[in-house]
Amino acid sequence: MSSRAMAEGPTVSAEVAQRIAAETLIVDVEGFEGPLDLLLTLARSQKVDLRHISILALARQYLEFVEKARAFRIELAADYLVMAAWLAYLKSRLLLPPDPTEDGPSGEELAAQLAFQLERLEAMRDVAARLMARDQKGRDFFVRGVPERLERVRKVTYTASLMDLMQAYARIRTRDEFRPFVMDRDRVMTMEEALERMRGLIGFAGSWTDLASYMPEGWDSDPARRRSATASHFAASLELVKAGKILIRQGETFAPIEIKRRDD
Amino acid sequence: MTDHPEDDQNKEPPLFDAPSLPEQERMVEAILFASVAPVSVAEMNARMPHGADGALAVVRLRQRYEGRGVRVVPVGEAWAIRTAPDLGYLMSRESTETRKLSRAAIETLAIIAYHQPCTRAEIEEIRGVAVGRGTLDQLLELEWIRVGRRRMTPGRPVTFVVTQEFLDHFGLENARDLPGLKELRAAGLLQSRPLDTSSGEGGDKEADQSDMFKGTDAEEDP
Amino acid sequence: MTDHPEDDQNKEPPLFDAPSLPEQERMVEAILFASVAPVSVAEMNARMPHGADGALAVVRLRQRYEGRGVRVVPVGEAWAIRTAPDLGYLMSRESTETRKLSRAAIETLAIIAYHQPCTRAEIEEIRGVAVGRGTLDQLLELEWIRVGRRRMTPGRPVTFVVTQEFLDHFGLENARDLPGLKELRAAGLLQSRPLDTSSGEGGDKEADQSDMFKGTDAEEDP
Repeated sequence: MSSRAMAEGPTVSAEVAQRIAAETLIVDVEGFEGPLDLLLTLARSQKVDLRHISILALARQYLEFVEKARAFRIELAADYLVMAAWLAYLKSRLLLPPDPTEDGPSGEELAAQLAFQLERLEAMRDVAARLMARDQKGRDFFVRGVPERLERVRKVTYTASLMDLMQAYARIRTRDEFRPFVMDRDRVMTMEEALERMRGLIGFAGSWTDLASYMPEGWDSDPARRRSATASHFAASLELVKAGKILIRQGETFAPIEIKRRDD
Repeated sequence: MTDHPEDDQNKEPPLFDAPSLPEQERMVEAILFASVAPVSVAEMNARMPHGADGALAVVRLRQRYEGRGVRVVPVGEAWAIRTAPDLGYLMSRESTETRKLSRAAIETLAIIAYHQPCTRAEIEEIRGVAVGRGTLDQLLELEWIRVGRRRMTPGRPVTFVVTQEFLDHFGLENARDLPGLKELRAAGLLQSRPLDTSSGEGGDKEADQSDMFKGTDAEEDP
Repeated sequence: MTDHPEDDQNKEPPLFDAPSLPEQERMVEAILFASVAPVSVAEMNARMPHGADGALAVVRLRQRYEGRGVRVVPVGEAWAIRTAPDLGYLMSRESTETRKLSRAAIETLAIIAYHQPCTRAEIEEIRGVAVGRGTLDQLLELEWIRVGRRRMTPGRPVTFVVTQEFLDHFGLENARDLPGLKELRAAGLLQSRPLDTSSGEGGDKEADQSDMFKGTDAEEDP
């Protein structure tokens, strides 16, 4: 209610002061941080406590400012124009008798909210200045010039659970069961071994003899051992043929393979 | 006050006994002198022998340094040694050239400090203008603000809060010591709406005021 | 000059008068604290107000710090504040980190637990790879294994057995409580069986395992 009463009469001198202020403001419109900042500056020109400010007068000041800016062909950012439109609306709400059919906040409530925003902005500016005026680190007070390095000594302890232990054991034993890639030495006779044996025996083979008779003792009962020994002895025979030491023959498919010393 | 605080029968404490209090004071003194950053009581205790009480020792140490050229100051939950501000003029060669903060940055910092936790939208509402990304970046880079929890409102916006570095830089014991905070709160200026003077609910106002923006963010409270 | 350094009225000495000696001490204290390098008396005097005597002030300051957590020490021609030597240990912080035992170590430990007493060669035979000295050292250090009796075989190799500490850690009453392969398989720890046609031998293998190596080491049995 006070805002409407105050809206009626700024004194002439105050009005002149406002105009002068507004004109100087126009010059550095760039310096304003948005419409609220501009409004706060205009409000200060009313030279009253922000709590008692005339929002109606402030709206008028702002709209005049925008008009002048236009007259001076100063480009105003969109939010300044939005604020102008809103203030024009607020002005009408404040001047016209309230419309009982209309919902929402009254003109007075809107004005109070705007006054609050201005007051809050000013309060923030004020405390920001007080904050920056405090003693500051590196300017008024100082930290230790030669701090000592804090050494981090890391101690490591190890842990494992029973599950880890059992899983590890299971892993090792499982690996054992996967034997196919491991050569089982006692079931394998290499070609070198067979060759070594045959070199010693070949001197006695003056006539054709079944290769099978050259199998070492004990290697014919176990099928796996027999297969390995047969293969290695056959390969060794081929080596000896290649070296010109023996002759080799097979009567027909699956017939016994026979070897004989080569006498030159 | 003796100059030889450790000269007493407690100099050789039994095994696993906490060191004597004067000895603990010496330890805290050494720890704080050695560090640029404030040291928390928990950190002191972790570094001192078992059974030492950093919280008590540091308070005693603070008293010892009252009126001296350096001071023991609380910074949030931690403690630091800083030179007495009245001697700042002696330290001209130590002073670091601080970048001049823009008006926008200073205001944004103040708004975050007084309204924290505070979203970008709230900063913009108070200043009536968009907050440039660079402004927040600058404050984040100075480590004066950091990102706090997200607000539980649509869009889950991040909030900003001030840091220990902020408190340290401005010589504040904690965020409640901000200049004029009480007055602003009493005047209802930390709320998002003006005080409803017609409702006569004066008693509730104080409670409401401390909760600016919090109404939408109940889970922020511990 | 006054004996009460903390008296406020003395902090503002009359123009051109030298500050009081306690005040000079404060100044030197702040300068030494904040300086990144030792400060010479000449430099102190250059930085302090006219008429101050850094040489005297620093000696007084040094006395004040005697027996404290930090000391004022001469460094060549200059002065500095340093941590008291007996408190150097506060400048390091121990942190313990718990790590999982390496695969090699846990496998070695498992073999010893299941086959103890067990020589290094036997561990290597079971694991199929060489056992690093470090792995055994680590287990010895953890006190989970210890050296048992020497095996009565050529070379008299040492054996390893698990300790009470091991049993405590793994919550076992004795090593024989460890589940056998059958149980491990039942528990799904041995899922991936090879497509072995000779699975009939599986039963025998397990029986063998519990007695593995025992034959050569009868004297270990009670």
